[in-house]
Amino acid sequence: MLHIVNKSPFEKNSLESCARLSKSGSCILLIEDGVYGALVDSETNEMIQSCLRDRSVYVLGEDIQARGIQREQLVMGIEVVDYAGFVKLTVEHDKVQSWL
Amino acid sequence: MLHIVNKSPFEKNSLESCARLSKSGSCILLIEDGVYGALVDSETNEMIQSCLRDRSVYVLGEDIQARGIQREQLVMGIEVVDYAGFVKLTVEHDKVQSWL
Amino acid sequence: MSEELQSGIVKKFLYINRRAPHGTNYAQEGLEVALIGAAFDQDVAMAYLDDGVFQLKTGQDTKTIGTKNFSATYRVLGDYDVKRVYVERESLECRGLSEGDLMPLVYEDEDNDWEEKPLIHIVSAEEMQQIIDESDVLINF
Amino acid sequence: MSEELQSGIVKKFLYINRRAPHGTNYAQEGLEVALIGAAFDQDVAMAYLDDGVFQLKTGQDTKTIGTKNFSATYRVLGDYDVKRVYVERESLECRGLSEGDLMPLVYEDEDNDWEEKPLIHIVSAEEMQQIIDESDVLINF
Amino acid sequence: MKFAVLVNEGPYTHQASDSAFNFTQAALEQGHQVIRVFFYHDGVNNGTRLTTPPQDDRHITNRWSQLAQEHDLDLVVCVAAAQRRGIVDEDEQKRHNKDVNNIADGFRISGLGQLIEAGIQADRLVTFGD
Amino acid sequence: MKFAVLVNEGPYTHQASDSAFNFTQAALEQGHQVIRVFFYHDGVNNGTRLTTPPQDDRHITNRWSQLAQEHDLDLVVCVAAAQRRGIVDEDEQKRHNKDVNNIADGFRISGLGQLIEAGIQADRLVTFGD
Repeated sequence: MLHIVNKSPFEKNSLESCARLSKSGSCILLIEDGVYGALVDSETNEMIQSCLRDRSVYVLGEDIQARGIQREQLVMGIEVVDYAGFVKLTVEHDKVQSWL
Repeated sequence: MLHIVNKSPFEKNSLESCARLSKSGSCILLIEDGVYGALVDSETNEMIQSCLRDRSVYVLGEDIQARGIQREQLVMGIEVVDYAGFVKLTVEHDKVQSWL
Repeated sequence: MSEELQSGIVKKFLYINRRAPHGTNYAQEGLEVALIGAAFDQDVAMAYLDDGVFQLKTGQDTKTIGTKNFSATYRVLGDYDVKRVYVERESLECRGLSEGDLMPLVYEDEDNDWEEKPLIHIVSAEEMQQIIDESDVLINF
Repeated sequence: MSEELQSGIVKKFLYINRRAPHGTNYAQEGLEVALIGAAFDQDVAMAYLDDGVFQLKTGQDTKTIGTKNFSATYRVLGDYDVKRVYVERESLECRGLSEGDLMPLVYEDEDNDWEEKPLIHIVSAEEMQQIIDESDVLINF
Repeated sequence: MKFAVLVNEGPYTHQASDSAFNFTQAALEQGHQVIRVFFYHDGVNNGTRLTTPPQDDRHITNRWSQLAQEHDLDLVVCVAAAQRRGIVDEDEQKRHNKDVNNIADGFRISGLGQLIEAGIQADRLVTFGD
Repeated sequence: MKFAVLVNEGPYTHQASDSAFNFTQAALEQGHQVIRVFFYHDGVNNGTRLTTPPQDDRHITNRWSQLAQEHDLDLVVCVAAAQRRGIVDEDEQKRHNKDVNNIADGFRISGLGQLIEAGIQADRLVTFGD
């Protein structure tokens, strides 16, 4: 299952809820302001680390570039996909949950 | 100075920012979904307690009634005002900051 | 309804409600979908988590703020073939609420002499994970 | 501008920016107000706190998402009589950012042979409390 | 006392417009002056005459129009925000070559300067939004 | 594969409509079918022909209309949400006795059943919103 998070974890509880309610083995994609959750050295780091333990985490490349975030600033283990990769993730996973 | 918070503290960081950035002696009014921050026995209780230590905290009566919250469910020390009281608070304080 | 729909595809729809009522109208518009969905003979369940649990709070009365009071509509969910309403326990506890703060929703069990049965199931975060994972179509409010 | 405005009321305007850029357009529309406000000869300052600090991040490029790239506009703030830009240190640190991650904004000091001076002041939460408290008109984005 | 009210959200989706209305009404009832209600961001969507909410619900736009008529309120829709969101009066219709307009009674479209002017002239600016 | 896309936010205010557009385009480029784009909540505001964004900015509504024409997309605006927000086509104009309509090319207004139908018929429903 693919989970999408589009809100900053510093502002809203979307990533936190996604982390709590997504199953081990599922996939999480951060888009829009959700990509701020991938920043290394931030206070939400632990949340994303706990996701990475048993889930795969992706971040939308177009959205990190728009926000001036470099790949080096991402938590290790997070992979970058573009919109074509976003579509592929929705194909690979049998359903999609958007944590708005 | 009057600070207004209209977002649930469980969902958004507005009350947290208001608590951090409002001065001792100022006044905080919870309206709309912000009134959930006044609920006793909740995890955000400490945040509102820290506000009550050196600031006055009000909650909009019309908004707690809409949400089925009884006065007994409010943290001790929080006062209830109606819209007329809301207007009076904006008159008594020389400026108004809305933590949207 | 189109022919294809009558051909018998039945999917598990889960309406996930994560927002408080009244501050936004997602709660109200979410109810509208659930009720309309009844006409489609799908397997429909509702999930209430995060601030969504406030939607089920007893005693809501919006006369004072002049907005539409739709909280009575939750009581008819059972009549619209919604047989399962899940509420996450962790979300309740974090907000200082318990099951007693929620409206007592029921449905009439047609397989059991129309006996009234509770519609609300309080579930753990782990059970909610499973409920989400087993659904086919997830619509969020 | 009306006569009353020319009569010389000068208020302290503080534009408080608490939201990330691009996910919503509050940042962009907040800039528009600040620039238009220059015509009114008021005392204008900007505050960046919470996710608002992300607005000043270097290297933003929205070509990829097809939205308007307004981040260059921050550089002209100084030309529009905005002389003080405050950024809360706690908000930066919580997000793993430091001053070096921010665009270097400057203004030309007319009282000092048009010397270029930094526009951004990193302040503590306590200083930000004071800045907010001393302002007359607070507009939030 | 002179108030100005800023509304940043559209009707129905968020409570902001309802709260702003209730506040404005309460201020007027206490004899205060409301020198301007400024609609910004999605708030401009309050100013369309094309809404038809369910009959058992409040009509947010009409309510503003009526209050404006009763109290000679100045309801200003931000032009820049309105252009992005499709709120159009007769002038804007001509300027942008649109076939119709949709502004509601009692609302007018004007610049952001009107917000700043309101901030200068009012004793209190109170903001409602998301 | 058959996709359905749900858009819950209006143009410009939130990135949701941009993301939905980029996603839809990418899905079409990969040869997938997008059986319906459903505009709900404030998302209905994408369907007005009255917007005039600044010339150096994208025109969100026209972009949807063009994509719909090129790929025969079904852009459906939720009627209940549209009534609350003032999005009107010819039928709605007549039914509610409005003097004008404002629906954009390629959009049509229909019921919530169209969303549920899309959920049943599509292999994937992808939601963009606030």
